[in-house]
Amino acid sequence: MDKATLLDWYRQMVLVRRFEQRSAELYQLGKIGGFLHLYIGQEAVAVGSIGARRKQDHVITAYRDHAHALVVGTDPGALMAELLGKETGISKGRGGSMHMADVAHNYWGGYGIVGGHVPLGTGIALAEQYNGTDAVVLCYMGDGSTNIGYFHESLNLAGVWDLPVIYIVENNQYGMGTAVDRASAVPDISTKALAYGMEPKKVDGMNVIEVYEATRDAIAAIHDGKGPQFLDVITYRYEGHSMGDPLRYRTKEEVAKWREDDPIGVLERYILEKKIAGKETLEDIDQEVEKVIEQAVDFAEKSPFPALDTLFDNIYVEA
Amino acid sequence: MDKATLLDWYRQMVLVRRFEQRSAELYQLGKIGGFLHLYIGQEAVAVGSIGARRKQDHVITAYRDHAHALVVGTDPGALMAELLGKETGISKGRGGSMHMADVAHNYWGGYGIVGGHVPLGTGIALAEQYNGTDAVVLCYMGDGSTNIGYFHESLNLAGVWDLPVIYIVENNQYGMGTAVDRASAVPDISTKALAYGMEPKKVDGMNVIEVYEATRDAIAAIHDGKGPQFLDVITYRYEGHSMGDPLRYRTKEEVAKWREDDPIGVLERYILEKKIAGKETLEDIDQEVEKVIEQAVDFAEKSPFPALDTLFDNIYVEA
Amino acid sequence: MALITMRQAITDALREEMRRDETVFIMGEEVGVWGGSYAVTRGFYDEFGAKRVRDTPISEMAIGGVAVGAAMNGLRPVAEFMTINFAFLALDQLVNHAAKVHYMFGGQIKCPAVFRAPGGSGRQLGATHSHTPDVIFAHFPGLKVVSPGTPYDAKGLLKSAIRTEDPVLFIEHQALYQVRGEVPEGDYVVPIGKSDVKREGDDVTIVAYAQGLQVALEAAKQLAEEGIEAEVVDLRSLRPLDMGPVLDSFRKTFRAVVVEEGWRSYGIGAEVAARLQEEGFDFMDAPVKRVAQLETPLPYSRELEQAALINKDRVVAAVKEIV
Amino acid sequence: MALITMRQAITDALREEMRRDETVFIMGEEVGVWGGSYAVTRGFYDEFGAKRVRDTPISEMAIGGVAVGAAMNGLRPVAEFMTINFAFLALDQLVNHAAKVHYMFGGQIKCPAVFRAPGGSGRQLGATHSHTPDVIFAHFPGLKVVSPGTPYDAKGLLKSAIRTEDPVLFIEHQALYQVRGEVPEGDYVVPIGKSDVKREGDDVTIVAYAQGLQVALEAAKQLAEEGIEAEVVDLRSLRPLDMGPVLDSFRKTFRAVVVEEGWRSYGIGAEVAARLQEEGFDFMDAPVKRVAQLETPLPYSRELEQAALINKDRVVAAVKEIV
Ligand SMILES: Cc1ncc(C[n+]2csc(CCOP(=O)(O)OP(=O)(O)O)c2C)c(N)n1
Ligand SMILES: Cc1ncc(C[n+]2csc(CCOP(=O)(O)OP(=O)(O)O)c2C)c(N)n1
Ligand SMILES: [Mg+2]
Ligand SMILES: [Mg+2]
Repeated sequence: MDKATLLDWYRQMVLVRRFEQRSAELYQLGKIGGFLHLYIGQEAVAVGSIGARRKQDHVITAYRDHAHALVVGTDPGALMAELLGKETGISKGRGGSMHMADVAHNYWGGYGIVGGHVPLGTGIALAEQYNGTDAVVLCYMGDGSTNIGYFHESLNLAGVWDLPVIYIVENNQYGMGTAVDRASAVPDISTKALAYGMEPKKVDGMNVIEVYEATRDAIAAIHDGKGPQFLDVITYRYEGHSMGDPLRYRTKEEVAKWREDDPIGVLERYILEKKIAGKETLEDIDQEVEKVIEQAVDFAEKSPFPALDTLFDNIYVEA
Repeated sequence: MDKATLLDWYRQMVLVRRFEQRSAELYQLGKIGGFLHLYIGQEAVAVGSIGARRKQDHVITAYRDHAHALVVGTDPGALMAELLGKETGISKGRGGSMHMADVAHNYWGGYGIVGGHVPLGTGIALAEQYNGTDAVVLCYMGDGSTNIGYFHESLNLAGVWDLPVIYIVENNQYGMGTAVDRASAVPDISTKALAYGMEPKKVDGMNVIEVYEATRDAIAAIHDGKGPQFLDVITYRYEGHSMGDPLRYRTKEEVAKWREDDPIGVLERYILEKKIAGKETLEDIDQEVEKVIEQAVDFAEKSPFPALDTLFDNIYVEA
Repeated sequence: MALITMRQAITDALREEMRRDETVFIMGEEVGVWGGSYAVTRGFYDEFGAKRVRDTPISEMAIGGVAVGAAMNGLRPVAEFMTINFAFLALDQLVNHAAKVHYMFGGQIKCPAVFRAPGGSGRQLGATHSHTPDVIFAHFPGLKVVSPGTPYDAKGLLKSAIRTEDPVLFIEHQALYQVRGEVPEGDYVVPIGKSDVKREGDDVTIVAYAQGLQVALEAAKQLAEEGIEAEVVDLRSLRPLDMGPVLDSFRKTFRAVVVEEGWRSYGIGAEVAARLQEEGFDFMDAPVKRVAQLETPLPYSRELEQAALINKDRVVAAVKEIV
Repeated sequence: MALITMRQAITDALREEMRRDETVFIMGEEVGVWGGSYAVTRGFYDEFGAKRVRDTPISEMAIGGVAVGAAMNGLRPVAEFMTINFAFLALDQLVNHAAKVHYMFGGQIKCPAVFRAPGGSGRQLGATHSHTPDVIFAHFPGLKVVSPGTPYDAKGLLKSAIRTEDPVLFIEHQALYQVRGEVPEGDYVVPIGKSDVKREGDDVTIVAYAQGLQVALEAAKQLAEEGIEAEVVDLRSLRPLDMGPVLDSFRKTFRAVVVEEGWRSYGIGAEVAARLQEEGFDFMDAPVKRVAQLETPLPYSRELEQAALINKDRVVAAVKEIV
């Protein structure tokens, strides 16, 4: 990987982390309502995989969706404004944390119903195949969502129709408080790929470079005619499922152990050890990100709430 | 297998076939309404597998459900009366062909929504486990139904909870007009078992003895602590999906080829070749079945339709 | 104008739209090789090929969701649920995804998908296969729900449904496929969200749609013989619901009966009656009556089933109670 | 009598029933180790163990269907949908299986399953997570649907739900978990299918349930200050729907407002209004008014969301239009 790319990935991961931390603070202050699902710990997954996508490729995910937006290039201000329920939010304050999309960047959102977006991603891929393009869809989901009917029906259909879609399981070990092996009949989620004629691939989700490579290879495999792809990306979320998680289902030691493989730390060590850049460069990036975040918060705070008379806007395109 | 058992299986298979043929005639005469899904060609599946069940074991299936009822021992008259919509029908004329149950014989029906009964069978198994019995559930379904969410969610839950259930796919090559490989991302349906930690087993569904053995072994495996079981039973339906199928999706040659392995013929040859019984014994059985069927039709025809003032019976147990 | 069946009208609308617009395609169970389980798409597979006439596995959640996704990304899917009974499995896609993506993402995403679903009862298909659950889908803002009662409306409404930028549930009635009616040659549309007076009369307003419309028209004929002139208003769209023509009629007749094939409680008629008394209170000479399916899971046995369903006589009787 | 929250009342009902009857068990997402995502089953996993407090994978179709199957075979499952929004995925199990097995098999099979589902809106959860879709479930005969508005009713109705031989959808309201009310010590039941007068008054009848009941009671209080005495009737059960107390009240007040949190079109209020004009026509001095959620997918932004929801002022205003 060239230096610019690695530094950019570093920047993106720090951006995601700081964005999430700031969100948590604003939530505590009551400025953000509803549910808030943080991505902290999983940064390498979005950054590495979206790092491999081409401009024409699509991204869709569940409700843990801020990172993907930030990484595809959505303005952090528009995202923060969304969290604050402002008219300038990326979804005009209508969607909130769980429902962010940025179609201009081929980011289709952010969906609150577990598994509900998996057929959507599959359908987006169908449209690309139909139109004869070479675009693919990165369809992200949690480990817990691999147990729902949506997963099964979508992957099966993608297999039958040979659709250009990569199903990326962000396997963070838990669906809410339920560990993978308490929710899935096969503790190794990659096994499920076999039922759809896909290769069972596991990826170290704490290592951005590995995630990048696996995604790049998956895109190539699609172009090689190997059909839809499946990546079981092993990662971890440091925070609770959403704000207010009683965290009764795991130990502090377990969290601490995963933190040793912190994705930002892993990349930082790699950059420093391989002398790709020095400490100061990284610190400069941290500073730069800090500014971006503060600007985003500032923009969000100063933005107006939606006018009440816009309540009925956009129910239909054609009323 | 002892002689009595083999001859009884022969009798059951002939009973099923004749029952179905008579039903088709009555349908043509307009005496049966709605949908009618015939089991002809698949007889060895119900007969062999239910042949392995103990009294305490349960049976549940989809809408192609006459055979299972006949084989668990339901009175053919009550079944024929159900088809004719009579008050003496096994479901009091309320269910029709697709919705027949005989709880006294642990036969839970007969369900019209593809896959909808798969969690029911799983739940019936849960109750047995909960109560600490050794009973198991034979949960039948079609090949087409393995593509629906119900299948996935049920098998996964059965795996996680280690439930005493055998999922028996009656793989008759088509879901309506859609061949297995046009509907399933893996043409070999047994592969799907892997996604639920079950062993992928294929069974010759035209051979009643093999079906019996596979089911017997599956029950034993459950009792050995090996968890829920999966059988991909390869079979074929000779008739259309239901009455009025335009049959555009397969050739006459294909049907003819499968008919060479006719399950009744296979057993007949076995009995004769192994000299277990002679031609006359089998003909006697045919005659006996003929009488049973005629009595059933007679009973059904002579039975009264439900009184109109019973329309509101059984909506609730406690009104 | 040709006299064609509703099946033909729907087939024609689909074929014409597919010829007109390359982005229109069909997906569903048995829509291709089989030709549609109600023969609506017979011949399509040969004409348009496997790319545009797509047989799916039995997987209603995926059928619903993949159609939504394809629509979001620029296509115009016409997804078929073999019957509306199976659309229960896709409810979440219809009401939580199709109906909401436009609003929830602040207008960024559109979902011009059509979901066709034959519904209705009376063919001895038993309780699981005999629903007219139109009302539950119509409850959700964001979705458009239409259900034609004549071949003319079927063709024109389906064209509108395919062309609109919004998601539409298009409910057909199995018993109406054989009904014939006049349909002009060539292209025309019937707007979504417009009720329509199907018969004029001054004595009573009968509000109906789909199969209920046919029953209402039969009843009106019989009533006319007895000197009662019923005005029959066809809702055609359940969401948006156009009460204009219903109210206009009510202000003239002062009495109304609502006819629907589905169950009475929490049915379509409840809303129409509620609206009539809210918006037409000063014109109410009698309570608005509802004729609907008796409230039981529908039995298989023929006479028992028929006893639960609406028919001309029940409509006539309801009218006579209030005129 | 102790003053306890509705959450506590539900917890108590569950615990008492589980202690009373070994066949009662709980299944659902996060009901065990986590303690219930609304903390209703906190401590249950420790008291009753993994056999009777069963965490499930995220699979609502299986949760629904496995509960039905277990109930058919003799157990009394209390299956929890984490929120009612996810119950859309189990609609087919609820309405096509739970609601029909008894009827469809001629009375051979019973389904004594309870499905608990927290619903409601107002917490900025966004359009996919803010439904009050009670009416769509109440449309299906065979299912019983209840939704309590007070801790007393919650405990008594849940016990009835667990003990009845029929399938019951028990809809809780997230915003009511904190509401306190008097609940007697020890065992009692509230019958399913009985409406209840929660406040007496002669000037107007307010019909409500669940969160709508709380809003109605607040409105009644304010109205009383202005000299208008509202009678508040709590439906409690949506199916069977008991119109008796509503009609009794209406025959006294001659006017009514129906309050519900869900959308107005094809909502609960439509049925109540339709029934009132059908069965109480001679007592109607004014149209029955409906106060309900404005018809939009619910937005996230706080003030916008609140603008769409019912509140005391809207009820007061509706009452004033007709008294
Ligand atoms: C259909 C459905 N069921 C339940 C929920 C509640 N819920 C929200 S997130 C979640 C856990 C999902 O876990 P996983 O898929 O592993 O994603 P993660 O949160 O770990 O990213 C649950 C049960 C939901 N939103 N949708
Ligand atoms: C959920 C659902 N979708 C569609 C149908 C319509 N349908 C009835 S049977 C059938 C084919 C089922 O095929 P398979 O599971 O292989 O069973 P077989 O008929 O071959 O025994 C279909 C699509 C249905 N009944 N339920
Ligand atoms: Mg997870
Ligand atoms: Mg089959």
